Amino acid sequence: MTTFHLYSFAAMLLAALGVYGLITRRHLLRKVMALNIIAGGAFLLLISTAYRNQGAFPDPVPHAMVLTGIVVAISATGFALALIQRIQKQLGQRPDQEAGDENPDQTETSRSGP
Amino acid sequence: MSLAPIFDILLITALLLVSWRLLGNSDLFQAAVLFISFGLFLSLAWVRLQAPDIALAEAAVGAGLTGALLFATLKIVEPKQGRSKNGAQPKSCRLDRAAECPGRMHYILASIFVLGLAGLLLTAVFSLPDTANGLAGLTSGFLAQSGVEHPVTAVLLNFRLYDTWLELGVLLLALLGVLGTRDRLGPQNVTAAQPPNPVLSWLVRGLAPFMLLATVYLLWLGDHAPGGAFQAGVVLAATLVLLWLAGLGSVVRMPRHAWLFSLVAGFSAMLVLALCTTLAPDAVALAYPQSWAKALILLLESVATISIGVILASLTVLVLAGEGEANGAGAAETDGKNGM
Amino acid sequence: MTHMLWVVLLPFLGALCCLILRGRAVAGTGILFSLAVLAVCTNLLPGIWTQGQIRVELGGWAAPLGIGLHLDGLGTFFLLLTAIVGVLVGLYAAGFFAQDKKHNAMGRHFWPIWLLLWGGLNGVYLCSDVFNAYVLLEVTGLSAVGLTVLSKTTASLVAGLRYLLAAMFASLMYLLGVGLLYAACGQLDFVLLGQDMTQSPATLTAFGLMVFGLLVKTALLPFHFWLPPAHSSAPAPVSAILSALVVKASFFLLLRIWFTVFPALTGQAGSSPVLPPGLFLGLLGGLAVLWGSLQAVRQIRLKLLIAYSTVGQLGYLFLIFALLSVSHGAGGGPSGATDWTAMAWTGTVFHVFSHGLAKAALFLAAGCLALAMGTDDLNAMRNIAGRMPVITFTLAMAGVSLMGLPPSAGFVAKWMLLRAALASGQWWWAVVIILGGLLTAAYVFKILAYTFVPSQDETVPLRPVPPAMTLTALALALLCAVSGFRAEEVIALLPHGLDGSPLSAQGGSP
Amino acid sequence: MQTFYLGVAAFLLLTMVVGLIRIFRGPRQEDRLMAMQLFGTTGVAVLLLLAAAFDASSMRNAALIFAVLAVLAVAAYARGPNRREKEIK
Repeated sequence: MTTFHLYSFAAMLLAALGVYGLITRRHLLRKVMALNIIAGGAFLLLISTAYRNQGAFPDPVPHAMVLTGIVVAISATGFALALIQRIQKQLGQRPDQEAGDENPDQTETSRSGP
Repeated sequence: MSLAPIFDILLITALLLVSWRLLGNSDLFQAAVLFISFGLFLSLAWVRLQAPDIALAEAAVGAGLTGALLFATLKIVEPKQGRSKNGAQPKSCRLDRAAECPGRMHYILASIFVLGLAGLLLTAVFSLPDTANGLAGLTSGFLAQSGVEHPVTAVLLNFRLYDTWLELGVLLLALLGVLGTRDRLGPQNVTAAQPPNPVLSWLVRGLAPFMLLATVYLLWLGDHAPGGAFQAGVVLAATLVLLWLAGLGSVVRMPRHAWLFSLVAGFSAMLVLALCTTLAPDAVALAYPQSWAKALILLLESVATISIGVILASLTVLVLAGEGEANGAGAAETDGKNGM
Repeated sequence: MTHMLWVVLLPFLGALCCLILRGRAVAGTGILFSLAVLAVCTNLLPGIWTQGQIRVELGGWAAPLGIGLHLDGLGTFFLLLTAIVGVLVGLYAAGFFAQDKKHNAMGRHFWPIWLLLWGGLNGVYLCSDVFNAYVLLEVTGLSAVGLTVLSKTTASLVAGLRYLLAAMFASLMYLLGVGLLYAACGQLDFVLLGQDMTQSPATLTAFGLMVFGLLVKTALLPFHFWLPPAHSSAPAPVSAILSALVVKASFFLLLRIWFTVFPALTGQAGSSPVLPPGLFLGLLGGLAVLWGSLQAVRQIRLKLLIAYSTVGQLGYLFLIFALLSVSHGAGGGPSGATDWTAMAWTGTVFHVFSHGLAKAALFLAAGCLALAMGTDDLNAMRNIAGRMPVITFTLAMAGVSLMGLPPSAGFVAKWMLLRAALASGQWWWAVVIILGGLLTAAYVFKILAYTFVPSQDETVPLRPVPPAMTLTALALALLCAVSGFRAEEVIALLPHGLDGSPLSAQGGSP
Repeated sequence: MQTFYLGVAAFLLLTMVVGLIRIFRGPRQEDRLMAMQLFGTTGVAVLLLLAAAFDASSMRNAALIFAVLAVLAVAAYARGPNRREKEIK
């Protein structure tokens, strides 16, 4: 059991846990967190496999990929959280309004009014 | 015999424990706190696995921005929860009313699926060869020609520049998406929610110069050591968000044009490089001209740092400010003026 | 000849221009850039025609180290479809977003995001690197969500969030696969990976994860849950883009992953697994055809009906995996195997084309109706045929193509698939195709029936629809029909040289 | 010497794992937040120890970033009572 195995084992467990959370949790905020845990697992897998040739310097390509992945993850998370806020606000404003019976092509819906 | 395995096992236990609890039965505030701790433990893992670049990025994102984003959303989604004495189970989720309450079958199916997935993943991982045969050799072989001395920077800004360009596009898109759901175009005139805390503003006044210094330092570091545009950009973003929280000038006070320009600067710098290299008769697409590589990479990185900083800061400020600012009698008119 | 990178670069440049400009200039710039992109795409055609495929290494670094761009006949075809639909939807959007102040504000955001999306889509068709594909998937995913939520209605926000979560999940599964693949093979380029692909638990799992992620993105049956709400609640031009173009990008990547990266695992290189994975996909595809069409028949809102129709029509695309998985199974297969594999390829690619045009036409027409009547409820559409004949005609033309009736591109596509299914001895797929066609006919006639019913009560006043909107919808439907009338020319236009996959055997002329 | 550094790092990590109990049990939100802050501080120490153990000075920068940015989350939390409470109610 090398360090690589240990960490990639953890990575896969994290990914699986995240998938379970994503499927079974209902709250959207928790779903977003679950997605981030899957991302953490995927990143950990990449980095632990890059660590395999210890001694020599680790493979920089997975490191670059994970850096890219982190940027993507924070962007998507920020976007998702902003959407959650907006939905919460609109549902909170008009609690009797059922989601789904609005027509986007209609023009009269002015959302910004008080 | 080193103590490394003990450290590893402790770290992995912590990671799994945190994520288990985070997804399991904890109230949302606890989940947010656990999520930040998760980022912290992950960055310890990055350091342990000799990935200091990632550790820097994770420290900046996980400890700083994500926490701020989550707490802000939590306040709006569960306004009372953030204050409650003892975190009770959150009541029904209004955000997901369409979904039925998952029954037992749902959990069983999910468990079967996830167990299968985990089994597959673990078999796959344990069948991997013990030594890496990746591109490490090639990268170090061509490092001398790349214009920088740090291999990760070389990959990001030379060998795989196209990916980095697109990644800046992703960042830009996330912000555009958020702006699309708002009534205004930018974070301008978004004011701090309440009179700034004097202690905080005093603290930030002292801290901000150091953080700006850290930004420049990280940017400069990327040339030959872990660091670079992204890490520097996140620190810049955190600085800008802190400045906003303290009621000091930040992205919200930037003139619209300067703000727009800094949003697109990184993406368009790479676009200009692509444009020039495809138009020039004897140039290779997205390749730096000989002997200019070092200077151009530094330039691109500086511009990208500003873009990343401003984009992430605007995103965070918009989420932190919530919808409150656009919610008033004047919003409709401002929409007309500002949105066009 | 222009550089290949231009098909990515130009939309991005346009997006930046649209972002910085204000007012009326935005739409004008957007249309200008759309036309320029169409020109560049057409300009690439001669090169593909003569050379079969073009490859460019970016940054001057050869494949394992750098990222390559790789364009072949298949990619060109998707590029052209995107450009044609893109230009027409752009013209429509110029009218759509000029309606009033609220739409103006939407259009302000529409153009930059749409052009970025277009660049991302074009990037996918040039892509030759598994990680690059991940970044491009994120570009297309985030921009598609950004477009979905533009109208800011609660329904669209909820749908957009659901879409975002599904897209993030899908791309993370794909990324996990990329991680495993890189750990096992040590490189990222499509072609290089394909050349020395071996079967091991790691590569098999990577294959499964990547395919799984792309299936979620393409909304194949059990993973289609995010599609109908997102596609039906977006503004009309966005719905057209999402349904006609965005789902096709992940399907394209799936083709690449399946036939270029993992030929050894999918039975392409002679070795035949016990249960070909292609059969499984075909089965899901067949179920999707039936289930999606059935759901479409049950809908009462026009846009939701069209969105479910997308779920059904996408199912046809997956039949190719089943059709081709058998061909190499029993050593050589039936006589004339290359003949019907070529037919299967042509049918699938033609279906992508015809569905793209027809679905865009349907959504645009639905947008016109919704604008005129203020709702897209089918019950409100009584007697609309007499009052808006052009739109009704557009709906009918596009519907005919979806059903696969003769004078249309859809007919050619389904005919080819049908013949491929019969010639390969897999008649059960023919049954699926015919049943799907019948169900499609059911929902198309349902729409038309509502439009022809005379209304008892007094006629509701209709809002005027800008002619530009009506005409672009009509143009798409006509294009779909004309390409059916002139099928042989279009098939000849199907650029050849599909890098090792059977389309190259098909040659230029039928 | 490496063993010593690693040993101390492992010990600090152990205290963090034990500290998780405070996050799990609470009872107040502020307790959880404090535990998280403690993690931040201990994390900096662990990072510095690891930097010493692996003789990689570049890792100290991560500790620096950590120390500087830890204030952000708390500042976002402590922004006072949210005035949107009245609106949602």
